[in-house]
Parts: sequence; C-alpha cells; structure tokens
Amino acid sequence: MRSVESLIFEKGAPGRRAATMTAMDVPTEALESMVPTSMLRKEDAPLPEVSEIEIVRHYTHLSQRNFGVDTGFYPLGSCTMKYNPKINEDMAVLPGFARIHPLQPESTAQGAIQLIYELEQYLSEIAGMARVTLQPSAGAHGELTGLMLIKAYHESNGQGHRNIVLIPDNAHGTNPASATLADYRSVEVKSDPQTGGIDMDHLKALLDANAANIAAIMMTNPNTLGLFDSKIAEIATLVHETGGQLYYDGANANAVLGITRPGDMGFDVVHFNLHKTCSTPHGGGGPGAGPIGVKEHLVPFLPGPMPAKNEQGYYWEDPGAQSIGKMRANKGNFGVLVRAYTYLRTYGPDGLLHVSQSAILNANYLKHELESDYEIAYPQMCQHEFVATAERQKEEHDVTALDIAKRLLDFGMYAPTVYFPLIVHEAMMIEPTETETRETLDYFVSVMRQIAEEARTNPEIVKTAPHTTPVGRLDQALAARKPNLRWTAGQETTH
Amino acid sequence: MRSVESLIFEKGAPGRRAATMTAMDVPTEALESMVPTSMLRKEDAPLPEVSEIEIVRHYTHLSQRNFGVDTGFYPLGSCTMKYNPKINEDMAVLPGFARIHPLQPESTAQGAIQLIYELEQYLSEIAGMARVTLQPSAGAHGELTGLMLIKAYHESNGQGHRNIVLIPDNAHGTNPASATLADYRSVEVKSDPQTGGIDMDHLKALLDANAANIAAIMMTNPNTLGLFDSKIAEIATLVHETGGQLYYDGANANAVLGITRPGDMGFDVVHFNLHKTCSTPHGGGGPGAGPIGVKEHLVPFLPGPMPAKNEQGYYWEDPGAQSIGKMRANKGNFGVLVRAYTYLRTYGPDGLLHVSQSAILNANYLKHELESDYEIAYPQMCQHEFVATAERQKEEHDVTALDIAKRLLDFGMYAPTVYFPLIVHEAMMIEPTETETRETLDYFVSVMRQIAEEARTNPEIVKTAPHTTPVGRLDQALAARKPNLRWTAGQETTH
Amino acid sequence: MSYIPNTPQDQQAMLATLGLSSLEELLSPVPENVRLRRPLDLPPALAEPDLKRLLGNMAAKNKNLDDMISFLGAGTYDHAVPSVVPHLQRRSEFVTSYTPYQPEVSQGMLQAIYEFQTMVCQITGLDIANASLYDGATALIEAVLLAIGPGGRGEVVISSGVDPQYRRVLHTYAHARGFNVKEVPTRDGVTSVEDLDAAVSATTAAVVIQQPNFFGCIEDIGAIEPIAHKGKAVFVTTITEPASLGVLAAPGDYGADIAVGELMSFGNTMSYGGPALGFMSARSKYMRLMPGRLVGQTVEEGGDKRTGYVLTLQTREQHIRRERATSNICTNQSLLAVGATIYMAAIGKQGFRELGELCLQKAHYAYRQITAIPGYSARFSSPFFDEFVITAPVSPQKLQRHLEQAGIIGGYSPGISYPDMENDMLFCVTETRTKEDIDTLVSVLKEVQA
Amino acid sequence: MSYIPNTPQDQQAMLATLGLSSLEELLSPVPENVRLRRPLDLPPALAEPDLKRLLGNMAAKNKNLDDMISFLGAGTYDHAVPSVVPHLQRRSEFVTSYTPYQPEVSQGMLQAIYEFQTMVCQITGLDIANASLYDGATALIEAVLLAIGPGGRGEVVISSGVDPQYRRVLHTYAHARGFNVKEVPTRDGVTSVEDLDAAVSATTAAVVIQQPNFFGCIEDIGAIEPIAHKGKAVFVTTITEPASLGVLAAPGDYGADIAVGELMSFGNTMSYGGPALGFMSARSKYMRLMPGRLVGQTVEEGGDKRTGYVLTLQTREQHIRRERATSNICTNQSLLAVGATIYMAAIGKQGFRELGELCLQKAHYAYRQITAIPGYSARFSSPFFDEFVITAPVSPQKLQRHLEQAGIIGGYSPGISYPDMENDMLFCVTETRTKEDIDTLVSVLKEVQA
Ligand SMILES: Cc1ncc(COP(=O)(O)O)c(C=O)c1O
Ligand SMILES: Cc1ncc(COP(=O)(O)O)c(C=O)c1O
Repeated sequence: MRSVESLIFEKGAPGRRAATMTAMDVPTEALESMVPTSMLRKEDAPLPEVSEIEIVRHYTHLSQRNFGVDTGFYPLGSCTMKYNPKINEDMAVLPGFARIHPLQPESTAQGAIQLIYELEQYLSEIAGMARVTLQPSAGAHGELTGLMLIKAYHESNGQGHRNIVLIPDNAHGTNPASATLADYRSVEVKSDPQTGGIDMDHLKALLDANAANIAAIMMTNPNTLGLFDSKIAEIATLVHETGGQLYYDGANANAVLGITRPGDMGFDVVHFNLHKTCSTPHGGGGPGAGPIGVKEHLVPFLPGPMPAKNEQGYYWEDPGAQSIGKMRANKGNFGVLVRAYTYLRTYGPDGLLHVSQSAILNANYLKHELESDYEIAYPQMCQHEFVATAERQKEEHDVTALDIAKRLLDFGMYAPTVYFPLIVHEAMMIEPTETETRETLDYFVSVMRQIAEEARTNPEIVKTAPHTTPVGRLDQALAARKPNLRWTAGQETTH
Repeated sequence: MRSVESLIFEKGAPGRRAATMTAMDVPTEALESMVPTSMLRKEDAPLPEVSEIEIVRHYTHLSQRNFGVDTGFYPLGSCTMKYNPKINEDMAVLPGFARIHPLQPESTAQGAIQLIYELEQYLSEIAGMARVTLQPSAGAHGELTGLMLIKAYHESNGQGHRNIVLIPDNAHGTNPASATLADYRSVEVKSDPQTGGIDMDHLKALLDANAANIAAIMMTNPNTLGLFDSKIAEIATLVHETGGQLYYDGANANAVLGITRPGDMGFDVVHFNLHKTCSTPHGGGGPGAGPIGVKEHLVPFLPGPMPAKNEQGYYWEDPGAQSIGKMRANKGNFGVLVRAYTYLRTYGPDGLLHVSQSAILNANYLKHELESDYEIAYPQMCQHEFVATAERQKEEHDVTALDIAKRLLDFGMYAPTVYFPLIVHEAMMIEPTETETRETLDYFVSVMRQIAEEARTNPEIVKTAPHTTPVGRLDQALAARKPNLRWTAGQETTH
Repeated sequence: MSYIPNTPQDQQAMLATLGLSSLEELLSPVPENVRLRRPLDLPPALAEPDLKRLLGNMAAKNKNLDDMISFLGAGTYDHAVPSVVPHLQRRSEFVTSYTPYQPEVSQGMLQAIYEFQTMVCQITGLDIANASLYDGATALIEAVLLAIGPGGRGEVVISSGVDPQYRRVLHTYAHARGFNVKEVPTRDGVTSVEDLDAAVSATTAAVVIQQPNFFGCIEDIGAIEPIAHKGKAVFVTTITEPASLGVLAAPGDYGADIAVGELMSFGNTMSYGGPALGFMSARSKYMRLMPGRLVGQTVEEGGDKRTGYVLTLQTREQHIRRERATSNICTNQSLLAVGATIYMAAIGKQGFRELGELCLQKAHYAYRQITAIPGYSARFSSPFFDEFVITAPVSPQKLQRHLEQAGIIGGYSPGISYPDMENDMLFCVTETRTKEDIDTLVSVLKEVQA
Repeated sequence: MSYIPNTPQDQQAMLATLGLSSLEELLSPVPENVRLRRPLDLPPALAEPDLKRLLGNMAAKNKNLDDMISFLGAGTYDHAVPSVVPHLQRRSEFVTSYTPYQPEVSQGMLQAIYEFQTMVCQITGLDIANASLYDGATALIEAVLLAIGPGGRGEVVISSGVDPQYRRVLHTYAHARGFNVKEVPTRDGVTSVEDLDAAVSATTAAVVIQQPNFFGCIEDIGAIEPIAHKGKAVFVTTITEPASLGVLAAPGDYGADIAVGELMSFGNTMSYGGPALGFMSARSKYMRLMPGRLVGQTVEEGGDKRTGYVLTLQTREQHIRRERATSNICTNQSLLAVGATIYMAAIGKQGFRELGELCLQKAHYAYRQITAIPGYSARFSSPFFDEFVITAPVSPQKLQRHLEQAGIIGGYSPGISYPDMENDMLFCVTETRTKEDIDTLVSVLKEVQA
C-alpha cells in the first residue's frame, strides 16, 4: 500500500524527550566563567523534541520502507550484494573490538593489532602482493591511495613527469575521478567490441604516443562487463615496458578468489572492496573498506602506520621517509575489518575458491536463462556478472532498462545496475553472487520473462511501474531543479 | 499488498545447511558401543534443510508480517501494551545475566540473587505486601500459586474444607480456570449494572449462603471494565469476616502505582503481570512473569527457595515445612525480572505515580472523544481502560465489534480487545497506556469516527475489512473443523 | 528517565477537554480510605547511562559461561546459539507483539508458531504439539493433568529418575489438585523395572519417566513401555536435554503417548534458568485435550483462499471455557518458541544429528578420562547421553572449591536431592566444551584427592 | 561453514543446463598463464562456534572502555549511546541495503539521510550538508579541495591547532594534488592571530581552523574570522568533538563558510577509530560544488504527488561526471549517519545542550582538581571545552604506566606531534566520566611525582 512517513521534525512537541543524560555529579560553575560569552551558543540547536516511542516507530517504519539483501534478491551489478553473515555483525560489536580507542596504548590493544596484522597477511596472499595497507575507507579511497603510491614511486625514480593514467571505456567512474585527485590526466582506452577486453591496438597506440608519460593503467579483471581479459599478461608486459604501473580495481574480486591473483596477472597495486568481496554489509551506502595491496617495489611508499610484530607482541610501526603519509585519521575502518577477518576465517582456502566458482556459475546460469528474452551484450561465458540489455524492448516497445528495473521492484526484488557500463546501451548489469539459491535465480528468470512478455503485450504496466512500492516513481528532475536538501520549519510532507 | 510466505519446510533442498557445528575434537567411538541399538534414533528428524540466507529472508519476512507496539498503536484492553524500553532488552542480554546457569554456586551468582532480592522489595512496597515470590511464570501461574497459598493457609487452620472461590462475572478466564486447578469451585458474583463494581447484595447473599466454605474472592481493582470498585474496603471486611481471603488479580495494576496498594485495599495475595505493568515485552504471547505478593500470615506457605542476605552476601533460602513447595523449575523468569527491575529503577516513585496518572488520563481522554459515536458501557470516569461497544453500529447497520476491529487494522493500528468482558455486548475494551502521544490518541479517535461514519454510509467496507493487511479475514471455522496443526510432507501453501 | 511522551502542556490540554484541571482529579474514583498518601518507598529514578552502569556492575558480579568452563547441566544445557537466531528472534515486530488475536496482522508470529509445532513433532516423532508451556516442569504437570482428566483425582506413577525439581513441582500441584503421586526408585541409575511394574495398576492415570533421566542415563524403554501401557495409563516421557533426540530414539517411535520437556537450550539464552520453554507433543487423539495455544493452518474466507494461520481450538482455553478449560495458561513462551524454531531450522536435519553425536562423544571422552583417574569412579554402569555421575574422593563442595580456583564450574551435586549420593557429582559435557576444556578439568581432578 | 546455499546436486543441475559438467570448466576464460594452481595459503575454514571462540579470545586481549577508566580523547570521543540507537540503526533493512539507487524501495534510508542532512545543519547553523564522508580528516580535505577548485593548485592556510593526524592527511593529499599548505603556529594553545594574519593573503584559497582545537582550547573566532575573510578564502572550521556545539557558538553564527568534522561519537561504536563519520556542512552557495551524495526531497511523478526522497544533484558525482567530478567518493558512511541521526533525535534539543554542559562542567572540575595537585600545572590559560593539557612532573609514558596499574587510561601525549610538549598530557573528560572516575584519577596523579 502506498504511504508516506512524515519527517521526525514534524513529530513530537516542545518539551518532549527521549534519552536522558547522566546526572551532573560534579560541582558546577557558571558557563560564562569558563567560556567567553561571544563563543557561547546563542540559541539551542533546533533538534527534534520527540519521545522514545515516537523515535522507535519512526525509524522502524523507515526501515520497513527500505529493501536490503535480507529482504530479497539484490542483483545489483558491480556491487556484489551477497549475504552479510550475522556472525560478522556479532563479532564487530564485541566490546573488545567495538569499545576501544584508536590511541590507547598498544599493550592494551594487542587483539586489535593482531587482527589487522593477520588480515593483512590473508589479503596479501589472496592478491598475490607483498604487503597490504588497511587504511583506505572504501574502494575509491583505495584507488587514490594506490595512485599516490604510483606517483611517489615514479617521483622516486625521477619520473615525476609521468601524468597519464589509461582507463578503459567501461571503467567505473571512481577510476577517472581518483586519477584527477592524484593530479593525473585520464585517457580512455577503447574496449574490443568482440572480446569485451582491452582493444590491444588502441592500447598500443596510446602507449606509443605517450610512452614517457604513462603513469599507470587502471583495470578491473574481470572487467565491468563481467568478462575476463585473457590478454592480461600481455597488457602487463606492454605497460611495464613503457615504465607504467598496473592498478587493479578489485571491485570484481569476487570472481577470482583462489583462481587467479592480481599480483600474478602482473598488477602492481590492487584494492579490495571488503564491503563487496568480503561480505561486510553496505549499510545503505557505507561504510566499506578499501585495502590496498602492493608489490615489493611500492612497499616503501605505503601510508603509515603499519602493523608489526616482535617478541613483545604486536605494535604499530611508523612509516619510513618515503611514505606518502596518511590517508585518513587512525587505522582504517576497523569495524569493517573485523567482519572481513571473520569472513575469511569462515571460508578458508577451499571455501573461497568455491565462493568464486559459485558466483560465476550463478551468473552464467542467469545469462543462459535470459538469452531467450533479452539481448546479452557479450554472449561469451561470463564471470561473476554479465550485462543484459533492454535494447530489444526499447526498440520494439519503447520499454527501457529503467522501466524493467522499476517493474522488478513489484516482485519483491531489487533491480540490476542500469545504464552502466556506459558503453552498453540500455545496460542491465546483473550480478547474482554465490549466496543465492537456484530457486531464487529461477524466480528472477521467470519474472524477467514475464516482464519481457508484458513489454510485448502490455507495455504500460512496465512503463508505469512500480505499482506495489511505498511510493511511485519520483520526480528526479524536480529534485535537481529545485533542490530541497534539508527540512526547514513550516515545510510539510504530502501524504 | 496481499501475499503469502511459504513454510520453511517448503524451502531449501536436500543437503542444504546453515549453521555448522563445532569440530569433533575428541577421539570418537562407535555409537553402538555407547547406546543400545534399540535406543538409537532410526531416522533423522526431518527438520528443514535450508541455507542461512533462506532462513534470514524467511523469518525477516515473517517479522514483516507481524504487528507490534514498535509498529503502531496497540489499544488491546487488559493487556497494557505499553512501550517496551530498549534498555531493558540490552540489560537482559548482558552476559552476566543471560549466560548464567540456575544451579551455579551462589558465590558466582551474587548479582543475580541481589537483583531478585531487591526486585522483591520493590514489588512488596508497590503492592503493600510483606513478601513477594518471583517464581511464577505469568499471571495465570501466579493466580494458581496464590490460590495454593490460600489453600495451604486454610488447611493449616483446619479450614481445609473451604472450597469456594467467588469470582466476579467480569473476571478474566484465567481466574476460574486457576480455581479449578486448585480444586476450588468457582462461584460467580454479579456486578452492579450501575457502578460496574461488585453487586453488594449478591456478594452478601453468597457469603451468607456459603459462609463456612468461602476460601477466597478473586478480584481486579480497577476491574476489567476499567472501573475502580470504591466499596473495596467494605468487601474486604465482609470476606474476611467469613474467613475468606482476598486475591488481587494484578493485570490492571498499571492504574494504581503509587495511588493505592492492593495490600492497603485489604487484599491478602496479589499477582503482578510484569509483562504488562512493568513494560517487559509480550513476545507475541510470552514470556511474562507473575510474581505473587502476600501478607505476613501467608509468608510461611510461599514456594521456595527465597532470596536472602547476610554478612557474606546473597543466598537462596530453602522454604520451611509449611511451604506449598515449588511452582516450576529454577527461580522464575529471570530474564523478564531483569527487564522489570530496569523499568522500576528507570522511573522511581514519582515516575511510577505519573505512569498511572498518565495511563488514566489517556483512557479518559479517549473515552470522552469516542462518546459521540460509540456507546460507552459505563459512562463514569474510568481508570486506565474502558469498554466502548458496537451495540449502536450492530443494531443500526449490522456492523459488529469484530468488523470495527478488523477495519482498524487498515489504518496501521491494532484492535482493542473485543467481546471481553463477557458481560458487555459487542464490547471493545480500550487501553491506550501512558506511552502514547496525544497525536496518536487523536488519530485513533479520528479513525474510529471515520469507521462509525462508514458504518452509517458504507457498511460493506467495514464488514469486509481488513483490506490492506497481508491476508484477508481467515476462516476460523474451517481451522477448528479440520484442524491442521502441523505441516506434513506434500502439503502446499496456496498463494 | 520516562517513556511518557506527553508533556505537562499536552496533559493540561487533555485535562481541559475533560473539564478537569489536574491529574489528581482523575483519581477521584479511588476512595480516600485506600489511597496511598505518601510516595512509594523506592530508589529514585535514574538516567539511562547511570542505570546501565548500575546494572552492568551487578551483572559483572556473576560469573558467566564466558568467564568459567562449566560442566553444569542437570536440566539446563549450554548449546551454542548460531548468530542468526537472536538477529531474527529479536526483531521488534516479534518481540513487541501480543498473543496473535488479530491474525491478519499477526501472520508472522502465527506462522512461526505453526512451524514450531511442526518441528517439535519432527523431533519427537509424535503427531501434534502446542505453542509452548512455561517450562519443562509445568509441561510435565500439564501432561499429568491431561491424563488425570477433569475430575482431578487419581494416581500417577513417576520415576525418581525424573529431575527432582520437576517432581517437587508435581507434588505441589498434586496436593492442591487432589491426586496422588507414587515415586519409583532407580537401580544403577535407571528406573527399577520391577518396582515400576509393582507400582503401575489398572487405574494408574499416567506413567512418567525422563529420557535421558536426571543422571544422564538412558532408560530401558523396551522394558518400561509395556508396563506403562499395561493398564489405561498415559505414558509420558520427559525430555530436558533435547540434543539427545539427535541420536536417541524418538518418543513417537518407542510408544510414548505424550512427550514433554524443555527446549530453552535451543536458541535461547540460559538466563539463570528462565524464561524457559516448555513443550508438549502428543498423539492426535489428545488434540482436544491439549493445554495452551494451538496454531492451525486455514485459508482466507474470501475468494482468493490464500493460506493463513490462526489460533484454533480455542474452546479448550480459559478465555472461552473458563473453569472447564484444559488449563489455566494464557501467556506462554512464544518468543522462545520462535528462537527454538529458528535454531532448529539453522542447524537443520544434519546438524541436529551431529549435535547429538558431538554431545555423546564429548561426554564419553570426558567419562573415560575421569574414570581413569585413581579415586574417581563411575557411579552407574548404565548407558548415558551427555551427563554422567562420578563418585569423587572428596565432597562435591570441596571439589567445587578446587575447580573454581581453576576457573571451572563443576557438575551438580545430586546429593542435595538423593541422600545416598553425597560424594557424587553429575557432570555434563555438551558440544560447547572443547577437548581442551575437558583435559583441563581432568588435570584439576587429578590433583584433588582424599 | 559456508553461505553458499546451492548444494553440489543443485550446481550439477545448473551446470547441465549450461552444457557443462564441472565448475572448473567455468574458469576457461582465465588463461593458464595467470591461473593459481595451488590452494591459497590461508588458515582452514572454521565452524561458527569455533570461530566465535577464536575472535572472542582476540577481543578479550584488548582492554575496552568497560575495563578501564579512559581519559583519552584527541579526536575520538566517548559519548554514551542510548539503547534505542543501535536497536534501530542495526535493523537489517538498513544494514544490508546498498546506496539507494532505486528510491521507490529505499525511502527509509533516503529519508533518514535527509533527516541527517537537516540535523547536521541544525547543529552547525549552516544551510546544507551532505550524506557523509569517510571521516573528519578526509572531510577537511574535501573542504579544502572544494576551496581550491578544479585546477588543483593554490595555497591553503591551516592552524597547527588542527589535529595533527588531519594535517598529516592534508599534506599527503596536497602533495599528490599539487597545492601548498602553510601552517600557522599556536600561542597559549590557540592559533596565533598575528601569524595567521601574516600567512593569509589575497590568493589564499582556504583558511582552516579547528574548534575547539586539538588542545581542547576554544579559538578566538572573533579575531580569526575577519582575517580568514580578508581575501577570497573559504573559511573552514573543523569540529572533532560535536558535543561542543551544545554550548559553543555554531559555525553558521560565527561566519564559517564550511564546517567539517567527525560525528562518529554520536550514536556509533568507537571501534578503534573506524568506521568513522565525516560530515560537511556549508553555505548554500556551495551546493553544486559539494562532494559526495546529497538526498533531496521531491514528489511522485504521478498524480498523487506524495512526498518522496531521492539522490540528487548527481551530476556532481563520479559516476556521471567521472574525471570532472567534485570528488571521487562513492561508498560513504551512511549507516553511521543513520546512527547519528537517531542519536540526535534521541537526545533532542534539550539533551544536546545538556550534553555540552556536562562535558564542559566535568572537564573543568577535573581541571581544577588536577591543577591543584603540586607538580601538575595547566599548560595553557586559554578557555577550553572538554579537553585540556597538563604538564606533569614525569613523562607521559611513565605516568601512563602508573595509571594503567590503577585501571586508568590517561590522556594522549601531544609530545608525539608537538616536540615542545614532552611532559604534557592531553586529558579528555566527557559526560561518561563520573566524579568518582575523576577523583580516582586525581588520587593516582597525586602519588606520581618526579
Ligand atoms: C568497478 C568499481 N570500481 C570502484 C568502485 C568504488 O568503490 P567504493 O564504492 O567502495 O568506493 C565500485 C563501487 O561501486 C565499482 O563497482
Ligand atoms: C485481567 C487479567 N487477569 C489475568 C490475566 C492472565 O495473565 P497471564 O496472561 O500473564 O497469564 C490476564 C491476561 O490477559 C488479564 O488480562
């Protein structure tokens, strides 16, 4: 049933309260004797005045207006929306992990440093890298960190002038955005329309034309089309020959666990999205963690501190003079790292291989079953995801990928990633992950086929979807044209 | 939107698993060498074979198909569906409370015994009683305990022949059912149609006729009509004069905190429903806790053990020879007691008085606002609840209390208790509790008025309600005629 | 701290609607002769953080199962709870709902209970089960009351191998209700078949045993069942350690008419023994005599006839049948039933067997190690599941003092209830005890000698 | 343990559909020259209970805030979290959702973030706020990058009263992006106004301070703001201790253009410093330059025009604008923003002020007690909020050893970053420290003398 929840600001009444503060158990002094009057707050911040039951019902209702992996199938391509194990959540909130201060003495944080130390080892092994820093807060943050490392490396070799980062046309937007932040110029590499991999001729041409200025190439493998670039070893050689470095965007690492390692493919730097590959929940947008693994030659440049161990126990080692510095306060998203650690210890080596194999199987199975009704951008065997399109539906019935996405919501499922990668028209990027049952996949297929049938016979129902969600399609244009980014007194919700 | 969730047994597949068991880390022996073959299980119990994600989605969906206080207004009369504070839940799961064994040495359970010891004191003070046993598991269990105490008391006085328990006609069903279990005969006392209290003439007649055989009278005050029986002191005197005891059903204690005490009214025994008055959550049916408070003369009969304290600390004292024995294994619903303790310490004396005052205000406010559209069974000032009726709607438009209850569900609220107390036709027993906002009460009023209007103008919409719930009205007759109390292989859910 | 949302201003406005001006005026129906005219003598209100500090300190005064290695069972068992269970069981829609009187908005709880009833049948091998009872002890009582019938008179025969607490409760109820209880002694840790045979007569209403019994011993049902059924008695079996059903025969398979017991250890917290989770499972013929709530499957009244769940056969219950109800129970243990349901789904068919095997193997390993220590001997030779009685060279009090210093909580002292077992200790070893835990226990025991 | 639901049989059937017979065949696109032909060298899989034991032991090796009385702040603050916050924040519909790309089924998260944006504005007194950034340090960077603009060159002036970690991050970014950073020294614990005046020029892109600053001292904004604004610089204020805003002037009121900082301590776990909750609030004119996600209110396209929430102004972001985006951020800290939102609703208007007052009063009580001890003196005389620097008679290392024995974690040692503060300790006293805690600290300090 359609419904609207008014804002918390529209609830409550003057004087209403929920949580109470601890007693003032010390002798007090006048505020003015402690703080110059000019620096005292003039008016109370107009935060809500609501009772606890109002808060509980409000946010309970909001949660009920939100779809998560626990609600149903979430085939959002590139996002690896796998099941988030409950044990991970429980471990992260153990007081010994959740209630510790980042600056407390090392002697009182041995378990925390040990966990980080061991997690570094596990990720290094999975990536085939020498060392890993767990500092970056998410994938994009990792990308920037990695590019800074590459930059520091080039500078240390007197190659500080290298200013070009090659980025495939199907890359994620964070790749070029990160390059800009590292003061690099992004140059697009075309992909091969047949293989979906890098267009080798174009790559060679770009390398030739810019040989002295190539800082790096950023790639995912499998790429965002879900295709494994089989030329990867050759690409690595070519890029390395020009003096460039290879950066591996690990957003698709769920396809390679125990199968192949970025380090072995020839990459110099890799980031992980622990909130994808390692099952830490995405929390409606974050937090995540984007550890960076590097080959030996980049180790001196890593940001600090790094975990270390001697006879006395675990400790934090300050970085050397070549370190790029620090990417954020403290040691990283520790709460996320606890979850990832738990995940890796749950599966072990055989389990992780099976994770990737199963993710690949689920994707190929879906691809196969959808072929009859939808165009598949690249028909070959895919890895953990693939790109279907609504081109046929668009052309024949004016039904778009967006329409199909919205219609899926009516069946208790989330939608695939749509209109990405940018090089595929009407793209629907589908990533089932390994944690879905065959029955769920079959249900998704049956719904997708039904939607294809509706597009043929009753396109209106698709074009006006969704029909069963709490609200109908929202006016995005209005939101951008007249931005309303915060509530102001007097403003009212329409029901 | 209407929907059905298939049973967990219809999900999964052979060999699917969720939780794994700890490793077998000891040397093993053949089962047959340890257990006689005849006593070995022949076939595995056919429990579900499901993966963790299936379990999570299944029970998440089930929760979404359930309405709680956290979802919305729950004016279920006699059930005191007040807000269940979250801190109570957190305290109850502290490992020091949740992970302790009932038989562990007293020296290792000092905090637990202390909590029980202090909670007994608080409840004694609230009830105006000498001591309280926290053993009974719920209200009905408390009733039986109380009646057993009364019986033991009479027996100790050579009055073991007393076999009648007087019970008002508006009493809850557990009262006579408990009397039967204590081998007592229930005799109904009429209530006065004007005051709603005990019909004094009828009471006197019953007392006269059965003077020597009166074991006790069981009453709530305020009673289930939400009315305070102002004759209570006189009733107590009359019953005591015949040698009978007074039992106070504390289900309505939310109306009397700090205002009046069962002990002061003349009652000899009282039970509390901590899952009502003390805000412990009802859990969809339980658990609760039904502590019993008694006057001094009944103390020797209390079940054991009872908490005690000396210089060494807290300990459990075995009951004396006159004790009735034991009402259940171990010490009571400790997890519930932790919540109740937290609740009482949250409010303190002034707060508890304000709880009852506010509950009474909310009830009178609703009663006043509904008077225009509904019959009110007893028009006088009520306590924490009151009984409205659908008599007018029934007579004029064939719309029943049940129809109105169902229609309320369409507006995101639970329904009042209907058809209880039995003496009121088309009863709708409404208990808002103190934790509801004025806005919520006003919304309820507006919906009730709308329903009254619908009964006049469009009765069908009420009679076919609910319309927006996960399922429509269910066939209760079929359920009772062809009971299906468990799933059996092959049985299928219809969607 | 207060959860009353309405402010004094809100309340004044509401009072004004009623034509009143103070909260005190609302109390006029309460006559002065019973009014409390002083504040309650209770500790003052505390703010949330201060209250948490207070209760945190109180909880810390208890040694919990994470602080100590415990070998206590005796009716309350420590089984590992998968994380998934509390995450789902504690969803507030379940926690904050009442008994599902309005099925259309209570399908979640109703369906979960229907699944609970089914799973209880699956593990007991019986036909039906109810929605829960207070605990194992009162479940046993309810079974006996069912057997006794509405008259409330008659006699039941119970093995003294049944948990002493349960028997104490039975005597308490029997005295009030007016029926007789005959106890049958044990021999070598199991019910004496000869004495049982002598005790059971044609008029015995119920024969009650526990399997495995309080000593952890496995009763010889092959010998007991024919005796139980030689008259018209209802044969009731009590299961306090449900993990045993992973490897031991199901009550339905060995001729029990009713199985009752305790399921708290499946997915719920131990919480000093409560809230607990009594269950009752029975042959279909007892359907209309069952105590407590029953959930049934049905369909919509309307045209779509979707499947749905309702409370059913309510004419058995107190709110309809009143003094003639099958029981007085109203509030039960639903939320714990939800926990047990999710638990059983989570461990599943295979895990349930493995659980039984783990407990059995670990307990037997511990038994072999302990009985190999000079001075320690097995009290009984009967087969057992995950508990066993050891006769120690010193009193259990002394033993416990030594164990406690090593961070161990030893077994229960059955001497409390069985006078001839003064130097005995009842050890319990579930799957939550590691080999290392057991070896630690053994090494401490070795040091304690007469 | 595995979360892969499909069994080998399921997978065989699916492979058959694909005309394949083994999982290995699915890996054919990965050429042999990059295949890993050995198992990963990782510890073996663990069952859930065994893994819990492992991690439980690891967690127990850390001393947590319940084990010790802590006076550590220095950018990470311990504020009590009302129980209601995690109960709601951790509802799985929030936790397990992705960035709300499909608004129709993500209204809950979108509305919560819209409320977060509003509350951030309410406490900062500024016009707009975004949906969160990684942490306080990177939020500061984002503000500077906004001020610097797309060219990426220019100069920013920052007070050395800003958290040394934040400044370290700024230098790291500045080096890569290619802009300059000038640091201004402090005098008596606050930014030296003369030096600031000298450092800021007409071409300075941003002037950055922290309020209260790293020493807990309250900056004299009345003197700073005119200097910051004398050219075209963006005046950025950093707030690491948001409780201060309960009593201290709001950035919007003292002329800041952008306020950034850290809100993790509002409703979230401390978790060794992360995940954290960076925020950015600004004057409206920076709306289209803001980094990160923004949620906006809108209405349905259809006839009913119900209110709804969407991600908006996305053309600023990397997935649309790519190399010309205002930031590279994608995944942010939404779930922590939800926590902070519920927290701010729970403490409310009145509680927010009280929180500030409690911290202020308790810290000043501690300050008075400590500075009264012979040998201990205040390092600065500037006003402060809930942190202050004490010069001790011994080194902070030695002091900490003594404190640790008494179960206390002392303050941070600013000497690590400020070489002239070798014998100093930065004490933090929030509302979570009781008078008893403070008195215990004072009594231990008294015992420690040179
Ligand atoms: C291919 C790819 N690269 C990079 C990213 C950025 O990662 P994050 O969101 O963790 O910053 C994503 C996230 O969606 C991605 O899919
Ligand atoms: C008036 C009254 N008495 C007794 C009871 C029985 O209490 P319980 O459900 O806790 O057994 C109730 C519960 O609904 C009640 O309302």
